[in-house]
Amino acid sequence: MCLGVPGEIQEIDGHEAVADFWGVERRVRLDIVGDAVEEGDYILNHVGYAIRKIPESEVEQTMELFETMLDADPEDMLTDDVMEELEANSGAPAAGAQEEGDDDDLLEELGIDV
Amino acid sequence: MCLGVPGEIQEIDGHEAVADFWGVERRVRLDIVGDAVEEGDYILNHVGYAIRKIPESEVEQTMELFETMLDADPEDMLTDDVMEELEANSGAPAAGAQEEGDDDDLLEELGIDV
Amino acid sequence: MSEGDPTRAGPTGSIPGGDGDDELQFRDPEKAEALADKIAEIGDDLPDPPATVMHVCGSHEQSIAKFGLRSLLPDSVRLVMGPGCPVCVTNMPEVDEAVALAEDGVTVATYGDMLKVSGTAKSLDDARSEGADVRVVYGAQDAVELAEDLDREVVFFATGFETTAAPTAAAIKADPPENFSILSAHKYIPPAMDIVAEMPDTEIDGYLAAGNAAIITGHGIFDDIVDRHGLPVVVGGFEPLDILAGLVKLLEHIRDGEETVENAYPRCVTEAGNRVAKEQLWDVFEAVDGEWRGIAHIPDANLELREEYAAHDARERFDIDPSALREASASQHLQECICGDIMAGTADPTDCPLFGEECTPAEPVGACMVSSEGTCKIWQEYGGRPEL
Amino acid sequence: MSEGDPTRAGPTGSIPGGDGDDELQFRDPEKAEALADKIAEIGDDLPDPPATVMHVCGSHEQSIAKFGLRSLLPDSVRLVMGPGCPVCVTNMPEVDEAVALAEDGVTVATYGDMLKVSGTAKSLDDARSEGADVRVVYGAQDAVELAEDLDREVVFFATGFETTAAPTAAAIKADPPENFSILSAHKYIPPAMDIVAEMPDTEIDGYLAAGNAAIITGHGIFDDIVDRHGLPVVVGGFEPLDILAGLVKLLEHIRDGEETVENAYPRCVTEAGNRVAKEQLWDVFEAVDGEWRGIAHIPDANLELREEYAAHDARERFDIDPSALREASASQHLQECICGDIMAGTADPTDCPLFGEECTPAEPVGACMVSSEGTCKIWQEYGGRPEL
Amino acid sequence: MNDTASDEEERITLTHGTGGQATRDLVSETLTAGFEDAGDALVGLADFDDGAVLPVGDKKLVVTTDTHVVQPPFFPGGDIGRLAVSGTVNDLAVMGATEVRGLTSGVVVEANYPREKLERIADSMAEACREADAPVVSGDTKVMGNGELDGITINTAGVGVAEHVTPDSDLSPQDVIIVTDTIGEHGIALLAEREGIDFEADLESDVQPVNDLLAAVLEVGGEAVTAMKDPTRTGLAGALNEMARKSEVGIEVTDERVPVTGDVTGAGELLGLDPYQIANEGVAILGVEPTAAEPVLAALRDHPKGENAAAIGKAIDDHHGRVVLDTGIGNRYMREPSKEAVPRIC
Amino acid sequence: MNDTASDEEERITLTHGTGGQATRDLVSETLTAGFEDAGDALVGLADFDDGAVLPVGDKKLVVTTDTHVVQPPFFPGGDIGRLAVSGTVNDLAVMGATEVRGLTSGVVVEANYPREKLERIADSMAEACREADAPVVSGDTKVMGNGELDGITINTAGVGVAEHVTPDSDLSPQDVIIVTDTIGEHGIALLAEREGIDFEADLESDVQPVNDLLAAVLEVGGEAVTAMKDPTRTGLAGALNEMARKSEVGIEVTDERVPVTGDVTGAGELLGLDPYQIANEGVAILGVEPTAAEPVLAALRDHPKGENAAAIGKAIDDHHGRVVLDTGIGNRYMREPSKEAVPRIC
Ligand code: SF4
Ligand code: SF4
Ligand SMILES: [Mg+2]
Ligand SMILES: [Mg+2]
Ligand SMILES: [Mg+2]
Ligand SMILES: [Mg+2]
Ligand SMILES: [Mg+2]
Ligand SMILES: [Mg+2]
Ligand SMILES: [Mg+2]
Ligand SMILES: [Mg+2]
Ligand SMILES: [Mg+2]
Ligand SMILES: [Mg+2]
Repeated sequence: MCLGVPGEIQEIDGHEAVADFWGVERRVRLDIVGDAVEEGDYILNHVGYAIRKIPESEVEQTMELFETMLDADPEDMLTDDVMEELEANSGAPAAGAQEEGDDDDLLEELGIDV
Repeated sequence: MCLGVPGEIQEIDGHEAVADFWGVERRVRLDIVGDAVEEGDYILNHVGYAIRKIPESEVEQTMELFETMLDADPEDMLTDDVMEELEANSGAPAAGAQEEGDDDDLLEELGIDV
Repeated sequence: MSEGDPTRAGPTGSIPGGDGDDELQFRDPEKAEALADKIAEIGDDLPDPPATVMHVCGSHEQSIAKFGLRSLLPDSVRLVMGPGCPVCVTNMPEVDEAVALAEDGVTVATYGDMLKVSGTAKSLDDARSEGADVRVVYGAQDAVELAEDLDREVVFFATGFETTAAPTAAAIKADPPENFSILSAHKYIPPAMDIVAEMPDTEIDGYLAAGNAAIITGHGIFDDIVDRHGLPVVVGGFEPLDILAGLVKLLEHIRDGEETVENAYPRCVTEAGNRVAKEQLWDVFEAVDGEWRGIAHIPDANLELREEYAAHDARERFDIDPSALREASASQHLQECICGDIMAGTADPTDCPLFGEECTPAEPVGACMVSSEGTCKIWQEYGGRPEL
Repeated sequence: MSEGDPTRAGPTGSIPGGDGDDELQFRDPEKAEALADKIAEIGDDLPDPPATVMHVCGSHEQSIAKFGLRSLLPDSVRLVMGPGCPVCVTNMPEVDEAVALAEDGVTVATYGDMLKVSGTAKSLDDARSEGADVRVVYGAQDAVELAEDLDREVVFFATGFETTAAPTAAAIKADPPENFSILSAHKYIPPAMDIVAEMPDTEIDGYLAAGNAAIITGHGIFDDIVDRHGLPVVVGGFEPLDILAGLVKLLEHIRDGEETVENAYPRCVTEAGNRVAKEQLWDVFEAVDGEWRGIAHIPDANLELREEYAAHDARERFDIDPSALREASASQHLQECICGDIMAGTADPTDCPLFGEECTPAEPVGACMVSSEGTCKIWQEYGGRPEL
Repeated sequence: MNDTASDEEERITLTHGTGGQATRDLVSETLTAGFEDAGDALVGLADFDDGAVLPVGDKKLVVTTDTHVVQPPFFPGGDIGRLAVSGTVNDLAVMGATEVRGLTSGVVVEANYPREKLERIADSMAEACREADAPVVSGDTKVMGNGELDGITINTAGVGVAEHVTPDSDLSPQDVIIVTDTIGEHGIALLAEREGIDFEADLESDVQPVNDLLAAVLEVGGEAVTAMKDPTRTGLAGALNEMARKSEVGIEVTDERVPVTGDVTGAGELLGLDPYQIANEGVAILGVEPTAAEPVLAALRDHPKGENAAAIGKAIDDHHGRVVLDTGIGNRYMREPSKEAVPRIC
Repeated sequence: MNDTASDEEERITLTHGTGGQATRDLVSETLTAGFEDAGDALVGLADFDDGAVLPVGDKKLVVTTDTHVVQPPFFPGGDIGRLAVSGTVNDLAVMGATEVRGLTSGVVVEANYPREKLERIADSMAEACREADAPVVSGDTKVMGNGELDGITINTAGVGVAEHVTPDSDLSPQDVIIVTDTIGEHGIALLAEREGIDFEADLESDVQPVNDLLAAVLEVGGEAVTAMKDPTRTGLAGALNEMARKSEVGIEVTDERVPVTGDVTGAGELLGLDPYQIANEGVAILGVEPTAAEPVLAALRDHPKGENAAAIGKAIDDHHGRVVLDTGIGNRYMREPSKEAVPRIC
């Protein structure tokens, strides 16, 4: 019930909008979102009300925050290389389960010795 | 719903009595039976009300009525002998099904030729 | 009779619980055969065969069908059922009133037979299916007790002839609770016998009058009918031998041209009837004109609560408005139903094209197929008049 | 993302529907590992280990448990949940009021989590089992629509912290139908943070404040808490990386002795918060003293409808009388429940002898086992703090 | 209340559930119309028998199901648990599968149902299982919300193995018709209990598993037992009519040979009900070749559950598909009831 | 409303019907306590498996039952008819009986139910039967009064023959755990439909019979398929825990390997529901010896119903009776849900 769920505004009709939450659409009320909201904007939904518009710029700011935190410590294992690698990965998320190669690969992935 | 069912009074409590109908007991109201009713009396029950006390004498009268009707015609097959036989039978009613003798008797009774 | 005794001795007609010498067989096969022979013999001498004998009681029809009595009658005797089923003659607007009350949230209690009787748009059973509180009771007293147990209005939809109206009257006079009232569809049978006897197509040679009704009113009441229509009337009981004996008497009178009342049910019926029951009946009810379903508008044949019992008269207590129910028009099938002709003695159920096909006890079209006292239902359940 | 795409890409933390470059992984395993390493490193330098960090939000606990985050923390860091479950702190008399209304024939709509929360004698679920009309809704707007559809009184039993109270306020201000009213059990969390910080047995070194509440009120509101209790407060989001990043910040401040507020959830939280939501919240509600179940009587921590909204205040519209429900005395088991200590940060669910035995989500004893935001329930569902 | 428009939709009625012609019509028009029968079934769905017969290896497997919705669930002489086990055991047994290999039990109970009652029902299922030597091998339990179900329903399905299959369609003229016990007790006891008609008599249901009794019958009668049937919802009249119709014979029954207790006939007279049209559970109807009739009757009467067994008539090569009753006074057809006095009797 | 006195009686609750621990406790304490198991059952009632296994002649007969009470009876992607057939066919199939010998169908319907709906349900049963090559061999129809039942319930029991029995208790360490399809669609679609939460996405139940799919699995995997299970009411989490508990192994699952559609995870996030704890019908969990894992997966993916099949983890000789989930970030136990989000889901 405390859940806040991000979604993308699809359609606006007065105080009500339809938002897409990971492919699932639901009505949200805009009464208290507090900012001007347009189609394509992201909002945070709480119990059927948009309680916050999430500007893209601030999404990037979060990312920077994480980086700052890690960069701040030079001993940290997270180098720019690693960051780049992570970003590259994010384009093909979690599809590993669908793409196994042959038998040995699968068993190896699962840590099974035959 | 038009059914009238004869029963024997078992117990009386004011306007209500318990009557036995062929072994099954049920409450009957005595409001309109019209005669003084005692335990052991027969009544005719209609929708939970005794509508008539059935004096034993009148039961016999019915029997006599039948006899009169038949006696009235000398050509009738019903002789005193037959009447007596019928009355004798009435003590062991319809128990035939329980008392079959051997196989042949049964098949004969059922009209089966083997 | 012990409960475990696996015989049919009790139900084959003896009076229960008595000792040996008053256990009388009113279903004795050999006596029945003798009486049937007697009927056949009288049948040969009838002046204007076939003689049409009308009984006016569902219980008579039950016995006749259940024991196959028609198979014992000669061709010269035609035994028909008149308007003897109180359920069947209950008029649609009366059912509509009960349905309207039930749909308005009142608990409606009635006899089981009434559930499936159609009103203009629906039956009480339909209303129950849709959530109304409709209860089956054994009789008026059970409905009173229901009202005592429940915290809301209970209306007893009271149907039946004078025999059944007398218990309703008794219940009203026994000071029922305030939340108990009556929706009366009670009927009084002698005026209907008058009407049917006078119908142009109906050629009745004699009435086998219903023993139950006569218990209350006495057989003296039939004197007028004899006088007015020049018919013999014999009051008969309900056991097979009672009916056969009644028929012997009635056919003798027909053969002999005697216009008279005879009591062939003396163990229950007297000339004056049951004085107490009669008093309560007429104290509570008065006879008014009314429509009998399928038969006619009959003077003085409906029993209405007298004004002094208005407090227990559902029609006074509630503003019953069945108008919404009346909009539906009768189905095509219902228009083909010949219940009325059957009750007038001019047709048999087998003359109805719907009988056993579109109209069955499970899905009755007319009221005669609904009640266990309806001719069509009885013929259906017991296989009608089989060629055996 | 196409509907049939059988991957977990969407839900593992990216913002939906965007094109490639704003699909950010807030659940990325390797970043998580890096942040965990960072925490371990800070953990080695803490002045007075173990440091107790309290979060006050069920959604935080959900993420922590669901992603097994505690398994990433060093022994020098103790992460506990405070009074962050609005369901858990709903007081029994408040539930009693809702039950009494439901039993009086009012339709009570509420969040699914509220159904099994026991009042003195029974829960709303019990009342529903016994025939009361209790509905689960997704939020206030759905309850309003229910009232529009139904022809009877609908009371929305409104629970939750300020984040949830703001939508309730919006529903009230959007001119709901007359038959709609609110039974408010809304709570306001900052005063509870004050109280818990001052509890003698509670030794909190820093608060991970709930991002959702801060969205509405702004993080400026925590300045007072920092001042009064000499603690750092970091506002954190709910994705695993948000939480880990918030912990990094908070532990750094603890290590460095900085009494300050920091916003580690900048994509949603600002200093001033959501002005419109805040306005509506305080226009409709006022903060009054009240009891939080298991915690304490807390000043200004209950949100009550202001007088001008009396027309939609269930406590004004109805004569709620739960006294009959109060007679039952608390069960033996309920007396053993240590929910209060858990919410005060002085005990873990595993310290409760009933945990997972007599007390399960199916048959909860205390409120912490009822809600999907309750610590005990979360530990039970996700297997608690496993030794893996 | 429905409006007139929706009244025009055809709706299911209680009569559709009474097991007679209305049920058969509904089932054949609606519920099984699009179903294909098992290719190799010896007796299949379309046969409307007490159970199906399927070859499995060299065995004949009998399979049957019944959902029990009896109201009230506790009644004099038994309860829904005993009924649920007996009903399915007996359906198997009358197909010839007197050895029950396994029962399944699907219990649906209303939320808020007292646990103690559920326990009593389960105990009585277990007891009936022991009596029938019939193990429950698979079960399922569901709970519906309060108000969504009136108490409890129990489905039992069963599988058994038959040496000699006894369908309800194999009567030949001259076969003797035997009932194994007095009829009507179950239905009348329920009616009385349900309608609160306080007969003060001990009207008790005689619901019981009779697979042991029928095993004794088959041991003596073997292949000479041509047909067996369970006269449940539609009573003796319904079962006999069905046997006559499917076997393409007539059946002749003598009223006075049919064993009925005094209580049942008494209550029947009082309520205007015909014991032949009243439900049974724990009684079987047999068709037996003439030469085996007497040994089968003797075997029945030697068994405690068969003491009241009686030969009530015979199959005839006339009146095909109908049952002729000799009432002692006149003859009439014995008709299958087209609606049931008490809808929720099993 | 009940008074306080009667409140003290222990009562059945919706939780008793959710298929998890509360159901198991109720069943073992109440419903089967007095029952004797079939002496010769290979898998019996006490095993709480998807079905029982009985020797009949030289064959292994699998028997199972389920009553379907799903609300609403019509939902996106299916209806109670399709569900009732699929549920029992799949219970048989996961025991190894991919060849269905016969189903029974026990329909209970409320008076006044529209006949047209009943027809649609029957049609969809018939269609599912054709799809599964599963004949209904025996049926029963009951009607309860209006208000006595919320619409319709359908019990299906089934019998099938298994060459190789695959109980849920025969996992060994190192066995690969495979799911045959994406999970959670059925439960989420029902929840959305039932609660009237108007997701505008096409959340559709994927309810289907999968005996054909599992026949393909058994053809390739044979005895190397050590266990199969139907992750129905308690979802993937419940089924895996049950397999781990009964097999006395642990199970390790990798979060990102579990196939879940975006819609299901989206709706799950929105409603705060865990897809692992959501009901399925038409998905099976397999335990396969390591060497057979790849061929089995290949066979699955060659079949239209198995395109999304995935190996999600393995059985381990540690954490006996528990399921360990690698979330990618930390590890935690995957717990069986102790109550269900939607009570009447099957
Ligand atoms: S069979 Fe039906 S339609 Fe025909 S007369 Fe009788 S009641 Fe009327
Ligand atoms: S486990 Fe249950 S009883 Fe114990 S503290 Fe948690 S909620 Fe209370
Ligand atoms: Mg059956
Ligand atoms: Mg049966
Ligand atoms: Mg099940
Ligand atoms: Mg048979
Ligand atoms: Mg008997
Ligand atoms: Mg099953
Ligand atoms: Mg299953
Ligand atoms: Mg059946
Ligand atoms: Mg299995
Ligand atoms: Mg899927």
